[in-house]
Amino acid sequence: MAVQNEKQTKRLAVRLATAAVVMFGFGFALVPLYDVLCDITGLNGKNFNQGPTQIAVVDGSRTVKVQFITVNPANMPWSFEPTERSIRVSPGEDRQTVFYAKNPTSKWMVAQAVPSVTPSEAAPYLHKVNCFCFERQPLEAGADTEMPLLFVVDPELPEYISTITLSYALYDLTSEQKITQVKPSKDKGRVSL
Amino acid sequence: MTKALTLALSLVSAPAWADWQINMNEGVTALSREIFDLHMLIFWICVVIGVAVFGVMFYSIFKFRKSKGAVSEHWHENTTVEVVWTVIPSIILIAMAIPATATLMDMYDTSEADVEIQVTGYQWKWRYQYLDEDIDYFSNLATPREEIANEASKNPNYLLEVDNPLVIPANKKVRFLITSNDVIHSWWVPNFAVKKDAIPGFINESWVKVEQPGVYRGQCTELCGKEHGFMPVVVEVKAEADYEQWVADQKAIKLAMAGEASKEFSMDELIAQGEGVYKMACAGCHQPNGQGIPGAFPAITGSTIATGEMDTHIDIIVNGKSGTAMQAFKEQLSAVDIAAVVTYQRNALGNSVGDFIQPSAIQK
Amino acid sequence: MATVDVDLPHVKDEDPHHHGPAKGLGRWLYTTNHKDIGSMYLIFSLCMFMIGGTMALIIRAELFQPGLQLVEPNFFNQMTTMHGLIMVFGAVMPAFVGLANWMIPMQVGAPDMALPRMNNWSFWILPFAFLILLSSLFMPGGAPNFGWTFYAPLSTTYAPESVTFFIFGVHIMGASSIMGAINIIATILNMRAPGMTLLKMPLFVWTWLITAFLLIAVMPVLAGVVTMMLMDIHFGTSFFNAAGGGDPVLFQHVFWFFGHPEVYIMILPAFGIISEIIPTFARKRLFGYASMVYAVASIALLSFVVWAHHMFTVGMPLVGEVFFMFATMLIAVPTGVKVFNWVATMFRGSLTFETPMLFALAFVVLFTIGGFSGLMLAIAPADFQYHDTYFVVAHFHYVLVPGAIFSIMAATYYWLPKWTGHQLNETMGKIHFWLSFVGVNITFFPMHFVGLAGMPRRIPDYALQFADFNSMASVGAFIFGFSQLVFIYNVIQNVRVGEKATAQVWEGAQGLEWTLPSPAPYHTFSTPPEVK
Amino acid sequence: MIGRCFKALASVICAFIGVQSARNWRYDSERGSATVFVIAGILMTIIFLAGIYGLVQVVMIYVQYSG
Repeated sequence: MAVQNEKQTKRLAVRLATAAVVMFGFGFALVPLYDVLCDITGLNGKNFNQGPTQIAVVDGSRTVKVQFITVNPANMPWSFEPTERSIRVSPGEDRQTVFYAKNPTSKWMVAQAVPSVTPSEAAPYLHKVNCFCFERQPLEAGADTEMPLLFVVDPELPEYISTITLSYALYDLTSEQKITQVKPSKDKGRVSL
Repeated sequence: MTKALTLALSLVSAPAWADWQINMNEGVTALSREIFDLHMLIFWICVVIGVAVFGVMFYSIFKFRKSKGAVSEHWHENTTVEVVWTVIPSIILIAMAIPATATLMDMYDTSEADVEIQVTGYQWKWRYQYLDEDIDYFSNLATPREEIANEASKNPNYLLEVDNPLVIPANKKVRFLITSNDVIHSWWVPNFAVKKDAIPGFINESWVKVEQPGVYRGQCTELCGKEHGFMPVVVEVKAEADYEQWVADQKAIKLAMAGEASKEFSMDELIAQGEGVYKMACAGCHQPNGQGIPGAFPAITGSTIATGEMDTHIDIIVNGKSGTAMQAFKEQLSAVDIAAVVTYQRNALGNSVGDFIQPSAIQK
Repeated sequence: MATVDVDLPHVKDEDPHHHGPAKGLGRWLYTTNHKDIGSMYLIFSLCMFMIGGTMALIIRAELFQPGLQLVEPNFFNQMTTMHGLIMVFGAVMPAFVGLANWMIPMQVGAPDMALPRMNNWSFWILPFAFLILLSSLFMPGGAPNFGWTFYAPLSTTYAPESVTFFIFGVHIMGASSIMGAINIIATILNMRAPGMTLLKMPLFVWTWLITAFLLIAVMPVLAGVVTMMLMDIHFGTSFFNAAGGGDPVLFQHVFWFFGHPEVYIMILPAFGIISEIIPTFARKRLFGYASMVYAVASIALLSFVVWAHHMFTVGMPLVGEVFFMFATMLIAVPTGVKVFNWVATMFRGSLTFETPMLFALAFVVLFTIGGFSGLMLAIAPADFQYHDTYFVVAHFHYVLVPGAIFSIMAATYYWLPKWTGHQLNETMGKIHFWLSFVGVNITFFPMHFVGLAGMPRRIPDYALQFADFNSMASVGAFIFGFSQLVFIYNVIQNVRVGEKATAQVWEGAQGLEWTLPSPAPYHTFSTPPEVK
Repeated sequence: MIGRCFKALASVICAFIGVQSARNWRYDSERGSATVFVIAGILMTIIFLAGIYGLVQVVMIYVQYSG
């Protein structure tokens, strides 16, 4: 094989190998890319708009039914229900509701609530001003508590959406908790990777 | 070769369950009929294109054979022909996409539902919670294990029958909120053309409006583990009045159950009822004989929990054990069932501890 | 395929003092010869095809009658998972790489692959990758049982311990494919004989060049997704675990971003093979050679934008669902239209029907049926009734078994005389073809019916109304399975003693490889041929 | 230079349809350097995606109002 060919082949091989490594990185870059996509389209009912909002105007012309449902995944023994099944809200108005949770077991536990909204097109318009799903919620053995949720529905919510369902899945993180730290982490509702 | 073929065909036609449905279910809702029409439309388009393509192909196979003296020509390019046979299918497909989009938009319109039901997928059963009423129950496979193990003949609804079917009113828009407790499942009723994945930690929605009362059967359609093929979906559509009656009955049953929990039971009654509960809820993993599967599911016979402290025995059944396949049966079994199955496990399957527990002593 | 009139100085044999292959096991272990490595890939692929096929027969035997007769559900899930993995990564892809190793150097006039030592290494890690994967069958908790698409959380939090072996196996397979792809691109772009311009390259070389770029772009993403799984299972991250802020649907998006280009990786080389065989036996040049190359390039590029049609029922927003439906339907056109090119090649040709041509014709007919069911699946609302049923199983088996597998069989019957210098037995070839053709259709056509009737995928037992077509499919599976033994016997018997093959072998064959004597000497084109 | 880029774009569009004449192809393979075609390919893909997104919006609005 002519020498000139060999050098050319080496250069091409190295370039292709780096392309493979770049694509491996791209595979991992899909994770944050996916979150950005979710934030814009509300894909899978995830929403990240948390914290105080400056929505002042209240659109009194229509009301939206906001429904609350709860799920206890994977052997989560706590009893966990919304105190109000559903409430009618006019967009732009700050509303508060409360979720009841009880730890019936005989040991200290900590849990993390994971929110999800349907229809997914409504997810970007549901602003959670303050939510118990922002932090992990510890409960002593046999104790129970009332967990607040303060939210506002954005007036720009599309007309055809008349019902928004907000579901919470309460996950048991007791086993992981001992590894990291006892005090609940102050992150924004997401356990960072 | 022909001998093998005749043998194969005779084997095939032997069993008497000849049911040769070859096409999609047209279904009982406006949407499922729309989907069926789309299916047949794209099917006929494909058949027409297929007949054209294979026609030319078989024609050239028979006409231009070397053995019949055909001599090949030398043209090998004609872009205009190629453009034509590319643009025509594209136009057909675009035309096809418009009605498809319309149907899809109808399928996504879940506004103004009359009844709202939360469907939660569990590893290997479905849970139905009626959001407006206080009705919440599990729907387990009701086909007896003997039929599955070929020890008994199979009934017509083999593997498509459950103990508590989902009951919905006819001519009413029913909205389903679909999620999962553990792994991804998928809730499908072919006659409704409703199929939605149940994803843990997230909520999906779908809806149906059935005109014709009746019983409609479906299955879980996303691989979810060992018993994926054994968690069917059965929906009973009742006329408006019957549905109201059913809701009232459910409420009455709930009251009676609460009352029953305070009743006193004899040990034999508990063991008898416990055996039924064990077969339905525990035998799947701990096996009917209580030996379990080494390395996967612990045995009940001689188990330190089942023969040890009564409270720990109750606690593991009520609250399950997180991180393992042992589920929390608190919401799945009534207090009476739990007391019965605890007594059964302690005094049968090779254990004979001799003590038993009353339903009233079980706090959920 | 561009006509190639070659002015080859009549060199009796390669320079006589040249050393032939080493003797004994060392020849195969240390070989850097593209012919030996090609043969090893093909033999490895045949073994994997047999192992994967046996698993398929276990699945079909269980599904012969309603009720659990043979295996318990957990083992059944292991069989479906391993059948998928072994057939995709162990039988189809190595077979195509083996054909590429054998034919590309000879078709472009190169003495060997560009990076011979890497070529050896990329083969020899494959058997170990599959040893790792198959050994998980004997581990506590059993082999992976979460389907070849290994969706989270079934494959992460609820998986048997052997999932880690599955992850390392996939890593190694991915590395082997990437190295193979680098090698093929370097060979095609840098080592063509003078005069062999891109214009004159055979279509098998073109489709493999484009497939290699697809492999380099997509296999690392698969490695990424499996690494994320590894971190979720062992290092406490939460990529796909909703509890820690992850999302199981993220897994499906990243997997199918790899998955859809992967199914094109498995069919583009088959397009190349069929575009070599049909012109030979129709004695007419391929119709629209340039369109074929451009279409294959655009299919590869557009295969990156349609992945979510595998996820129509996962609960995507409406806009996303309609977008992916439109994109899928549009890119189905350049793929489907290529079938017209093959039919136009046959039109007014002069056809003969030796075994390779029979397999190629069966490919065109049956692959098109698979393509049509694919078009039906693209209609999103209808997909709510098809998704994850046996209709989908019928679709991808029609494009993979009469698609990829038949094209590999056709390529073997077509090029084996050039490799071994001996013709395969023609009647045995025809028996193998007709048995396989009948077996494939009896097995997979009824699956369309039970799928439409409502039978879900990956279930070890089914309701009574699906019984008859399932027993028919199981009978067909055993016919198809055992007819492959005819093929193996034909190859073993005729590799050394078959009828002597001439250099030209097939009357209508064109291309550099047919200018070489049969069997092709150990080192070919040491001095590059002059291609006009 | 502009002519060459335009020619590259034109042949990429032909590629998307899957049709190309040998004459243009010979022209492309002699003059066009690979990178021009890769860029043209990616550019065309983005335009293709935007085109479909536009088509989706149009069809959805049309369907919504036609009832």
